[in-house]
Amino acid sequence: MSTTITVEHLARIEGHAGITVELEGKAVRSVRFEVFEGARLLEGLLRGRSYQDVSQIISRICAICSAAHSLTSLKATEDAFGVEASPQTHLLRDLLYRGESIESHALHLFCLAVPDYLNYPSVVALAADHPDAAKLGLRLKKLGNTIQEVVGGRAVHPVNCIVGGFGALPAEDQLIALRRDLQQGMADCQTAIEILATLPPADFCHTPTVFAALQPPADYGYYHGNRIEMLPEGKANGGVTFAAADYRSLTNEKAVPHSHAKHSLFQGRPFMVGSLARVTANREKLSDRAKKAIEKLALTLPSDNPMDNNKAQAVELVFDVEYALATVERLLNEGLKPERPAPVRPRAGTGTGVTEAPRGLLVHSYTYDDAGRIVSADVITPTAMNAASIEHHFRCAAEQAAADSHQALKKKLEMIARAYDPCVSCSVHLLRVKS
Amino acid sequence: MLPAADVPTYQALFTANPYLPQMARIVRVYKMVKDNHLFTMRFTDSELAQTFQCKPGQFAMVSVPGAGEAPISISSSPSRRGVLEFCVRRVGRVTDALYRLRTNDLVGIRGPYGNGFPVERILGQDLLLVAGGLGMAPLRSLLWYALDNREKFNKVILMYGAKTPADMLFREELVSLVDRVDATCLLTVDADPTGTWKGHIALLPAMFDHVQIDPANTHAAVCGPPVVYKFVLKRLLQLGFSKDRILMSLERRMKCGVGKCGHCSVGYKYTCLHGPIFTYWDAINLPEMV
Amino acid sequence: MTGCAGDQLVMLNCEDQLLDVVAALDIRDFLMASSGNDEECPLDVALVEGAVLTRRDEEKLNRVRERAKLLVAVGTCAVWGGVAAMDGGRDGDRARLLAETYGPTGAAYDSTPARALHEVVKVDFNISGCPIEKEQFISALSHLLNGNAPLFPQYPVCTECKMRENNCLLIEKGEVCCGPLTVAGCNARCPALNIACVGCRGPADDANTTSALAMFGEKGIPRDDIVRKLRTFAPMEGPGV
Amino acid sequence: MKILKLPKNKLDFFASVVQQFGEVHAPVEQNGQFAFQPVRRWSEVRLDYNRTILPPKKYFLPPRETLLQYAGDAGYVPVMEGLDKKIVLFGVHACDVYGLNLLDLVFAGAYRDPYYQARRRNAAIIGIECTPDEHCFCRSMRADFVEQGFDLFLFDIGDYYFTLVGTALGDDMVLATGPLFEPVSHQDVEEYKRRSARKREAFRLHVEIRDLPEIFEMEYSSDIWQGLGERCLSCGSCSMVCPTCYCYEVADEVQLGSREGPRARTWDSCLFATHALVAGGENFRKTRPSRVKFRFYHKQRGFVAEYGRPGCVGCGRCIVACPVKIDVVEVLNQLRSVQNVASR
Ligand SMILES: Cc1cc2nc3c(=O)[nH]c(=O)nc-3n(C[C@H](O)[C@H](O)[C@H](O)COP(=O)(O)OP(=O)(O)OC[C@H]3O[C@@H](n4cnc5c(N)ncnc54)[C@H](O)[C@@H]3O)c2cc1C
Ligand code: SF4
Ligand code: SF4
Ligand code: SF4
Repeated sequence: MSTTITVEHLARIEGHAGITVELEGKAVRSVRFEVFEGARLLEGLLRGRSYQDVSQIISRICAICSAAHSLTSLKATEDAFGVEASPQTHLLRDLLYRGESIESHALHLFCLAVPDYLNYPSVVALAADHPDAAKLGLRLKKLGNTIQEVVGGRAVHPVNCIVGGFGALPAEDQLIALRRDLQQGMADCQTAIEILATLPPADFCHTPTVFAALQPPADYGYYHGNRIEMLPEGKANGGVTFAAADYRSLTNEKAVPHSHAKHSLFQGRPFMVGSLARVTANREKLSDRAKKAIEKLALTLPSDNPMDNNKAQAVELVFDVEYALATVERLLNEGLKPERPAPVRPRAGTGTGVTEAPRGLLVHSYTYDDAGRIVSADVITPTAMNAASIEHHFRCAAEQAAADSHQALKKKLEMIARAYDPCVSCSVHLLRVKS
Repeated sequence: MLPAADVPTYQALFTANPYLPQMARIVRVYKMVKDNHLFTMRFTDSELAQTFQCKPGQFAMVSVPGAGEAPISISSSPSRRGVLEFCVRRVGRVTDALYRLRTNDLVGIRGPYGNGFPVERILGQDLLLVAGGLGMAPLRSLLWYALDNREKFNKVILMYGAKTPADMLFREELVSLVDRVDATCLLTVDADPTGTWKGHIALLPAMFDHVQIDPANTHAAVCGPPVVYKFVLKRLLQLGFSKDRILMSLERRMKCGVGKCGHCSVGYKYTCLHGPIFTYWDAINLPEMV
Repeated sequence: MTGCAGDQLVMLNCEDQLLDVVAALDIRDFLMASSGNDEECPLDVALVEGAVLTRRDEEKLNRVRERAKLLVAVGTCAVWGGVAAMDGGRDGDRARLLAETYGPTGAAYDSTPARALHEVVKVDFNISGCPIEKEQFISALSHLLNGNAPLFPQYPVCTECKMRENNCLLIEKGEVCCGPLTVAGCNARCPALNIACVGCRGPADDANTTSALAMFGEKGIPRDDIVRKLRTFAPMEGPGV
Repeated sequence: MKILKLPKNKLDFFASVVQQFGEVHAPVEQNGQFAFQPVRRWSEVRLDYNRTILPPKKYFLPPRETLLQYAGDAGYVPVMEGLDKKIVLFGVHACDVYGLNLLDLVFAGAYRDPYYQARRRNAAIIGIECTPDEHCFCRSMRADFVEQGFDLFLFDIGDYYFTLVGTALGDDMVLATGPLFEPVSHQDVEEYKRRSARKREAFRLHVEIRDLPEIFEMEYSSDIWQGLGERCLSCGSCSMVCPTCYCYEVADEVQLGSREGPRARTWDSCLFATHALVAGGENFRKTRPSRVKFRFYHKQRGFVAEYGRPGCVGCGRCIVACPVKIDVVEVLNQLRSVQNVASR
């Protein structure tokens, strides 16, 4: 007897997506992660636009990762034109990136994921019983937004970041206020870890996983670096690395009819990107506080449980707040140099930028003409890369939970989808198919 | 400027901070015509309620907290103290909010503002009131002022035209005037779908055929939609009215009522300070007036 | 509908007011924030984000319209079409763009040219912005809760820019700043950071596009560039709702 | 009038003394333009500025301010906090002092504006002489010199500032500096006159304002307005930056989930389509040409009728701020069918 389990419209994720699993008795016949977010074709619409407009337009791919899109876009454009942004610019961009990560992780953990563990439909319902936890989550989320406002000029779709630098630098009093908020954030993170450590385990999907993450040249982070590392199944080291410009070898994407998101495979296998991949690949770069959080959350690496992505996000939250505080203190001690954006001389060519968005690897690659207008643009988003992996994990969970009621299975599937923190608006923006 | 000793207390209230409304309670809401209700209001401060004075043709700024403020003519006659009546047409934000209020609810009122009708100039002379449609609202205070001080005026004539009897503001009240011997009250409708109307069925300017008017000795107060001005003014000029004996009440956007916010300026005058009552002579001398 | 979810995110970003918002409202259906949604009940107010880009969007919007007493378009996508409608969405090119992006399967996707909500259903109020401004959102909600219409400035960004005493990028630096044509409400966010306005909030009520095009033309900027720039977030001239 | 002189090299000392009369605000540079700002370091102050982006009206009629607070049945209460803060505006040009003098007229009268008046009472004005640039025509508008509206007014005469003491408060400031100010000599007066004459010659823009109101009436239907209206972007910049534009909007805001909130006023402009819009869509200045005309008409004609002089002080801000280069001097001269007429 065959049955179909569907989650028509997945709640508490960004964008419009659903899940369909077909069971034949206890065997799983098919799993589908369906994206029905309309195709906005932004890459196509970019064609002919001046390099100055690109990051503003492309950030509209997704609000939650808008800073990631902006900065990845700037990296790609600066790569194409050989623009050298100043060290201060890079420092501030790194800080902005942390802000987004803090905001995104706090939002995901407290507003989207945690309610599942405790059987609440939403953070609002959660807030009724656990007001302190909800407020703590909101405070951390706000902290991330404040960083983005101070550096990027706006919490969603930053306006201040341009090719070569910034429109304006943060004012000293803004940084001083931010430092105060970050100090509070340090304490909040500690409490957050304690709360998260008490959550019931989510133990229903185990399978060795391939991870992919950016290799940070120095500190653990998201913005710097241009080499990507693929970890073999079930391993925390010994992977292959390649340059961002060769990003196409990362993926041999195929468009599938049930979804507006294309699926990425590496050497024919699905792979996972995001916090869990990063923490696995770059664990030794984390601070002591973050490492303690790993212990506290009983996160074993490499992990074979996609639900651990939630724990990995919590670890990053701890690290990012600490790192952002150190950055702000440094900026305050050294003082901000009043500098104008680096000069830009457009030239024909292709540039690629890769970063770690909160949800994982993000690649932008543009080809410009000599007037600095877009000839073609490719964007590969983390959720697109994760799509095949999400389905893979759906299948595992369905197989491992064959004895469950449909209702219980449905919830598990939703939790897996949510653990990936999928960003559906992002996923429908993919590179063009190679002809 | 300190308020002089003989200035009524309310005026001191409204001059210390001219933007500060005083609260008033809605005493009655009378649904005269669809989307034209008559609101009777009384200041919660009873001394203020008793001492508040105004001239016919003046207006007040009426506030509905949260919705905002709008200039509304004081429809009641200054000769009747204690309460204020406002005939309000429901057109937008503030008036909508006012229509949601019930008896006993509170509004803010400040005023009175504007020049009002130049009653002193009309004393002892004839008064002709010509209203079309909703134009009756600002003329009503003048009408009752004249009737309540009947001895101070010579002839009092009212001509009022509405589309249908159902559209006539203050209908009962005005119909009861028709029989008065000391005033001429000519009520007319363009059409009477119900067939029960006992007054005239004709266009407003036709009312001029029913009375004798002495232009040299009469002031005409006109208010109504643009068509009314168009035909009535023409008729008055034909009769030989001097342009400064024709009075009209203007409407403009207004935010302060006290000559600061700039919205109500016409040409180089402020509707709130120099108006809302202007003579026809003013009107033709001020660009964009009508 | 289809968008980047930025406006919902802004709503969730009202951290300080979020719990008050929730207390003041009876939220029945908020997919991004909750899984306990009632997708059938009648609604007093529906806040709708995103542009209509699929037949599915259109059906859904029609359903929401039937359910809601008031429908509020939230965000530039909903109000004007947003970036997906850029350059008119290159409607002529759509099939080709789809095929280019998704290969042969692309043709089968449910995909229609981008439309603003008002092109599909009656919209009662607009809260524009890409994304919307927190303050405007909270203010609109507060007014709606009291039965009053939301109150927003109609004038352009320039006005707020001057109120903030910013330097003028258009006059002093000759940049293509969309401030004179774009509706205010962001407190001239970008010019305050020395960044020319890109018009993310959509056109001001009374935008004089003809004169602005001539003005930029005099600065030697090719007309096509300006037109495309002005049409990034919204058609240049559009209906006020 | 008491006239003294202040050694130029003691200006910073003087400024530090003046602090006891209120928070000192003065023009500082901002990316090539100038703005009145609270002074952190005296070295930032640029007394040689041409014009600030916003005139000092921002201190007395701020772009946005809360007038009242309402709360349910308690009704409205005035919000007057902070109005008594003492400030010293240091380095105000004559045209801007004139602009304030005009606003004083508007915000006085039978209905005095208590907010504006309170702020005005608490501000000291130290004026300073300036050098006209290519957009200044204050001389034509008779606003290049003011007799009142300042506490002190400084004229550069080389090593000294020739100082007019305008008020008792100004005198207190002088006294507070001890023996800093010196008496003026005959040579100083001669130097003042020489420089005053030289400044007069420095104006490059001229308009004639006599019979201007009448010309406005005559040219009410001129084609000029059509052309200007087609150009104007209704961006509002000219009104925001004008020292004598004072139109404002008032609106009730509401605090979430309550029936309480502030009633606030915000700058407005007669160039906006909504300025004369009334219920039912009737608009007394529907077209842009009629609105542009109104702005000029109100300043050059309306003010004369109401206050006996034009409502323009010739500061040139609107000329600088207009993206489409609508230039008041050009317009006035065009109306007169002349080019750059001298007004003596
Ligand atoms: C001197 C004077 C006397 C008036 N007397 C009456 C009266 O007796 N009865 C009556 O129903 N109406 C009268 N009006 C018109 C009334 O003020 C407007 O209809 C009312 O302001 C509309 O407010 P609203 O918020 O409901 O409408 P909206 O259209 O939402 O108006 C928004 C804002 O625009 C302004 N506004 C809009 N229309 C007008 C207008 N016609 N006049 C002035 N401001 C306007 C108001 O300040 C209002 O706050 C008078 C107007 C003036 C100037
Ligand atoms: S200045 Fe322009 S681009 Fe920036 S937020 Fe405002 S409307 Fe959007
Ligand atoms: S109209 Fe122009 S020149 Fe005249 S005072 Fe105003 S801003 Fe200055
Ligand atoms: S500054 Fe120029 S374009 Fe803007 S409103 Fe004034 S006249 Fe019109």
